[in-house]
Amino acid sequence: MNQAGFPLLSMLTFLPLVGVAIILTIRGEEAVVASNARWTALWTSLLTALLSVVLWAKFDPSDGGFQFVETAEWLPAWGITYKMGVDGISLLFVMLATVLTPICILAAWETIQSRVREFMIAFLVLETMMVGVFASLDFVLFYMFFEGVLIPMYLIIGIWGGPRRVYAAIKFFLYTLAGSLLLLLAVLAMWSAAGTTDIPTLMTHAFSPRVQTWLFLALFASFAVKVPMWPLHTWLPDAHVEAPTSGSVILAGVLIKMGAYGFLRFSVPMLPDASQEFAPFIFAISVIAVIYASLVALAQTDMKKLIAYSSVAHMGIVTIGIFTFNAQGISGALFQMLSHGVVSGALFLCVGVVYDRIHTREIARYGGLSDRMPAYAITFMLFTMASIGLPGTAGFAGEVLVLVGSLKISLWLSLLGGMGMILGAAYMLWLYRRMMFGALDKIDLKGILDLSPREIAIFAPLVLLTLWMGIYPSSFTGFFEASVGRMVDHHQAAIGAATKLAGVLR
Amino acid sequence: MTIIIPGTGATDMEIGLGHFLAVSAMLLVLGIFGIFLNRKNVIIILMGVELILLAVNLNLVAFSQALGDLSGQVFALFILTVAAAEAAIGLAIVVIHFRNRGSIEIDDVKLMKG
Amino acid sequence: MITAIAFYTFAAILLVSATMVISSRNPVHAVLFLILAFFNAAALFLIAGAEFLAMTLVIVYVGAVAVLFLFVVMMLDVDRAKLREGVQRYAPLGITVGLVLLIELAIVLTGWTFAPDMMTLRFAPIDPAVHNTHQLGRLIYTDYVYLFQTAGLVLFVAMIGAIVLTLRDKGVGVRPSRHQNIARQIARMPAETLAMVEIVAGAPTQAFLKPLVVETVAAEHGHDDHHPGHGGH
Amino acid sequence: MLFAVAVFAPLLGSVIALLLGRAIGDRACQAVTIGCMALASVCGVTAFVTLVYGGGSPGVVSLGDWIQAGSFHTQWALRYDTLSAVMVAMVTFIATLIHIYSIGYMSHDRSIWRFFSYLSLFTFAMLMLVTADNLLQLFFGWEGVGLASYLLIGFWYDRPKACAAAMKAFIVNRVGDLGFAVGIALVYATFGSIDFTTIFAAVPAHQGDMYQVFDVSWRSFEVIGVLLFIGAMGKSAQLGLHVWLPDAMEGPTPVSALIHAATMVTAGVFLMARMSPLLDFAPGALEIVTIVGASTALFAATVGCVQTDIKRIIAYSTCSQLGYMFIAAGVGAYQASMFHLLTHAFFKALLFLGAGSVIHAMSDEQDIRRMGGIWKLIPLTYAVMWIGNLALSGIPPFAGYFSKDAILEAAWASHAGYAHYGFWCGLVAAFLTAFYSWRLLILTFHGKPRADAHTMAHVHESPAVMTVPLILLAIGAVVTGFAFAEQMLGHDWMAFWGASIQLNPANQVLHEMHDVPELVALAPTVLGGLGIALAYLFYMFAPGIPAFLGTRFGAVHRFLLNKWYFDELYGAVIVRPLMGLARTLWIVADAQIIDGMPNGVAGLTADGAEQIVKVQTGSIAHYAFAMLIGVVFLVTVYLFIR
Repeated sequence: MNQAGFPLLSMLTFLPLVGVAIILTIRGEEAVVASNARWTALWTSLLTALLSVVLWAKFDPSDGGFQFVETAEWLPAWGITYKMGVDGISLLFVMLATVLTPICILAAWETIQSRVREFMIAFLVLETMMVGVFASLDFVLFYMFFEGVLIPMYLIIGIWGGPRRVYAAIKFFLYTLAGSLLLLLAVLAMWSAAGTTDIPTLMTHAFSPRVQTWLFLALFASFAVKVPMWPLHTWLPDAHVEAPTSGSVILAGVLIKMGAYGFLRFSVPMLPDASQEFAPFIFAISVIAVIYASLVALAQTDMKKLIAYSSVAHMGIVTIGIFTFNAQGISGALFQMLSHGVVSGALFLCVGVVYDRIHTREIARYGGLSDRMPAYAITFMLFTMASIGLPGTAGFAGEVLVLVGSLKISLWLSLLGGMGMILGAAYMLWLYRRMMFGALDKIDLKGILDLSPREIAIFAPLVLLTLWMGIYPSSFTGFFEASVGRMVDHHQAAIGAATKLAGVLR
Repeated sequence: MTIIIPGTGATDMEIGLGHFLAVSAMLLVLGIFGIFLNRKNVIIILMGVELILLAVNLNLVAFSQALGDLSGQVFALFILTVAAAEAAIGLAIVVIHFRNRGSIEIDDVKLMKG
Repeated sequence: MITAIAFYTFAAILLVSATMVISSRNPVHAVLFLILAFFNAAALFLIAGAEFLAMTLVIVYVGAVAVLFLFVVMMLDVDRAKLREGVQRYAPLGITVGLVLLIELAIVLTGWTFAPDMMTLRFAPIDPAVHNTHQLGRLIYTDYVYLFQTAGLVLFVAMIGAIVLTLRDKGVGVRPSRHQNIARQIARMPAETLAMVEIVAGAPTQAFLKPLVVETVAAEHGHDDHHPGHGGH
Repeated sequence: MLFAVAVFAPLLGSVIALLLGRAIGDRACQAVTIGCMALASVCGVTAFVTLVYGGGSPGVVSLGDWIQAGSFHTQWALRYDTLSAVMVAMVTFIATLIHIYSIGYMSHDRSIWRFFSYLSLFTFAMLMLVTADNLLQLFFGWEGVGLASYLLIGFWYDRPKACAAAMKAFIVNRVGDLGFAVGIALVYATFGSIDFTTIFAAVPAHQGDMYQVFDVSWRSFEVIGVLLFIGAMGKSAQLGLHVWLPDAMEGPTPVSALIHAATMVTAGVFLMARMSPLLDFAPGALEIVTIVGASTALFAATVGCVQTDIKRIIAYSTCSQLGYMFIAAGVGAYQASMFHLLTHAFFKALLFLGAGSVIHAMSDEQDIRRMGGIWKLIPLTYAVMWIGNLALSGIPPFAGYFSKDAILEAAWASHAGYAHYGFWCGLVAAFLTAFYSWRLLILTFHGKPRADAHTMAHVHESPAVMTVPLILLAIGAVVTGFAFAEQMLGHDWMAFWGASIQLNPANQVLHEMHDVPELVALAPTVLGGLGIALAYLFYMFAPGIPAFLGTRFGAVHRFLLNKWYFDELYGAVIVRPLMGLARTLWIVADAQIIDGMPNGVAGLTADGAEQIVKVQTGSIAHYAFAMLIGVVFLVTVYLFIR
């Protein structure tokens, strides 16, 4: 048994489904159903978050391996088991998912008025899937969760989204699915080569370099879409723009991290030679992503789209960090993902706040808000600065670590990747200026209200988290330090072995 | 009735597996004709389907006897069940179609047109 | 010899009546010929030694299915004049294909052999000592019991399906069929049903009872264009 | 510890004012922030005195872990040595005075709590910067200063120009910051650590390290030096990245004073001094530092001569003085650059606050062409402006004389060839500085009143909360020069600076500068005097000459007036093309090309499906027939092919 003494991860994964079951039994008037569904969803997600805190507290940061491992027979004839477990890399993503979900449910409290019950069900199912993705230690299990995420998210965008929701939802679905098909092929290929889909075993299995190349491309197709990397990114802005606020938050906060997590969990440790071989290619498109997406963000007139493109740029930094294969780069990438999860989620919530009041996302329709909404202005400023990567906020540590890691590869990678620092400041401040500064001369903005208590309750944990991650990031990096160290050592050893082998052959 | 393997000394007048199969083959073809030659009445099509299933049953029973294996009859029994269910549902559909459209002509049943 | 004569006779009648089924213009005739075909098929079953199946065929098909057909055909009152043009444009093509199929089947019939280990592959060998029905029953209720139950389920579903499909809910649209909603009955307040009306002397009589109208609450959030509004009940 | 109190008291004040500002009211906000600042300055000055005179020992105050990843490890820690103690004492002292001054200057503003909170935040960030024990914490303060300046420049956010200036300041600074950040990364790559102590100890061991850029191997130290200097250029507004500084005048005047005197722009110079143990081994980088610094000094002085906005003139003078400091750093006289930083802090704060007093008196008029004739009305302001300008122009015995002279002597004395470029530029700039200082003084205070009668009627001396800081600063502008000159630059500068400045043993510029020819030592003072005389001639006695020159050399005048067209150049070369590119990327590349492909495939599929769907006739007979053909086909396959 694991150190929790009970199947903690499985409970964590499937607890939201219990909430779903409860919500399904609710009957009665529509208003009553909606209210009960909201409360049930909130309590379920809070309970899950609480349980994840237990996980966090019992986790042993000094151990770089998998902890809380649970195994059950599933398809023994094919070497497929039901296996759950977390290491330092996945732990914090599990936390991110469980912490963001209650916040999203709170954010949807008043904005979602139709089919509340179904919305809450979709969200709880989504939580199960997200936690499952990060906690599964079997590739097939992972694949099921990875794909399962699509369904509730597709519904959330497609049913509760904006005017072009159907287009956005289908685009989101098709893009991801197309990549996933190749992922499935890769799973099968790995299974046939290694005879198992157990992730820790696969990590130590040495695939032949030729096979690695093909496997890498297949995995890349799936994860790059999810990240999303340039030029596969266009589904993201559409999905973000059309999704309801909570959907955007969870999409930016957790879903797109799954791609980068996939790189970290599968591509790099399982296919070290191919990763090394493709790293320059990844660097190239990541740098393009950073600069391209930042520039495009600069030209946006829609708030959500702007933040969506900023996500693309930030994820470009993440992919640079992952493929530097050194401790700083990978830690930086991980930290950047966590901080981006919090910060961009918070930024989407900020957009949601004014969208709920004025019902438009056109930046030009705003201006001078800080006059009427000082608390909102301060909150937004904090998250803007965190997005820019100001030291002392969440965004900084990740960015600087990636910068340090990438400098070991090349000065130009570091400089060009760092262009995001400048352009990021430009587009975020430009957004902030157009929304918050200037004279308040739009009539419908004159009576706009500042943050409500519910909104303050939403933002307070995010504000605290943002500052905490900025001032004391060690408390986060400490969790994945051992795992990252192990990963880097493993990678070096694998590369070393491959070059030695090549030397012998030559 | 004994097992008669073609070409192994079956007499002319003895009724063997081959006879049954011939009859069921013809029945099958007749059922098929029923389906697509009659284009006026859906009910006739249903009857054609019944004939086809009957042909299949005949085959199974014949084989069952020829091989001395009862499984064939068991399957025939199940096929009868399914055929009965199919007939019931099919007729129900015909009835409501007629009720809604006032016709059961096959050429009128084209709602599924792409 | 007797068997052969019987076989040929029944087979001939079967095929002829099958031909009549598909060719007769009057659907009633078609159904009657179908019944005839079933009878003859049952006879062939008997010749093949499947007594139980033969009886089932007669009971189920002749007794139930064919009668159902007859019932429907008569009930629907299909315009007979419309059933005339028998031959269609595709008939030649159809007949060609059918004949090809027949020829192919004939080829199959002449050229097949049993697998060499055929006798060992038998699942439930027929015991000549035991009666056919007895043997069949033993098999169905043991090895095939799940399938048998499933078959029952299929029939059950078919029954319900047929009923649901053809059930006519009278007055759809005019007055919804009234199901009891206990929660609503309990939650009903006097204010919803009773109105206090000032009685003015000399004024014309007014309606004292106001009908229970469950009004659709208009959506107050006009911005949600996907908002379907709160349903009635 | 006192030192930690000095650093964190402003943060406390800032947070209280920001979070509770509206609840507790403006008065309480002012009281809290100023109380905290006063406490900080008492602690800061005490810490400085204890260290330098009281025999205190330098050390590091460790506060906790910050970032950790593999071998990359940074801590929150305060470095307590002479360099940081001088800066802390100076910053807290001047910031306190500016806080007090702001009570009077900002008394009519709507959100006083916000202003004071930002001011304290600004100070805190600068204190974090100067007390940093590693480069990353320095970067924290660096960016914090950037944020606070952004907030303060854009304080009047309903003015579009202020917003634009704030954004410009932040983004231009960011360009430099990128260089700085990459420089930090390279320091880590070279030394395996970014702690100052570790780096400085390891400097000799890594002298020969090489780093590949453009397939050419460079000495790592040179690359680091250049990258760090790019950062310093941004923050200290050196030529190329100076464009934000004049625009930053959109902020309230106390902010300008704070930016120019105590916080922000001096950060770059401080960085040079802080990294002197490393930079001193990077002659190539120092050459760039000197050349850029000298060019900036000259450039800003020329532009300052023709500006008409009182604050902008002073702003350009800051730019120019920063150039001096970089010249000093470039020739290896880091002590001189720090000394000039210190004296400059006093007289520049004095000048800005004095200008603020003038603006306050003139009902928010900033154009010196619409001033004049007010010296009798505001005598105290007039007097302190005199002192400030004398100090700025390097007239003995005012503070500026000692520091500026030292810099020019060091430039002359240095062996490096490029140092003479620095010397000559500095000399010309000294002349121009004196000229534009008196141009400002004369146009502002003397001559006939050019403002309208209504304004003139309201001209009045500022209240005591504004004048007392002015007087204190004026005293500072007089005494800091001779009080510290010998200690900081004399032969036993080691006793003062301790281990905080460690030089290449080959660098003896501080000794050699005392042996320069008399003429060199006198030249700046003489030229300063000449500049003053010329200004009197032009603006007091023969006002026709400047107008004549302006029209005669119209092109030159316009060139200077438009600040050498830097803004226009950047607009045309960088900003507009980038915005155009951004729009093109979005509308063409993203929406049409990248999105066009999947949309095209989708369209193709839809069209194809529309054609194929015609196969579905809906006729049962057709389907049945298709099935039959399928059966026949299967049987055929089974019969003949198998």
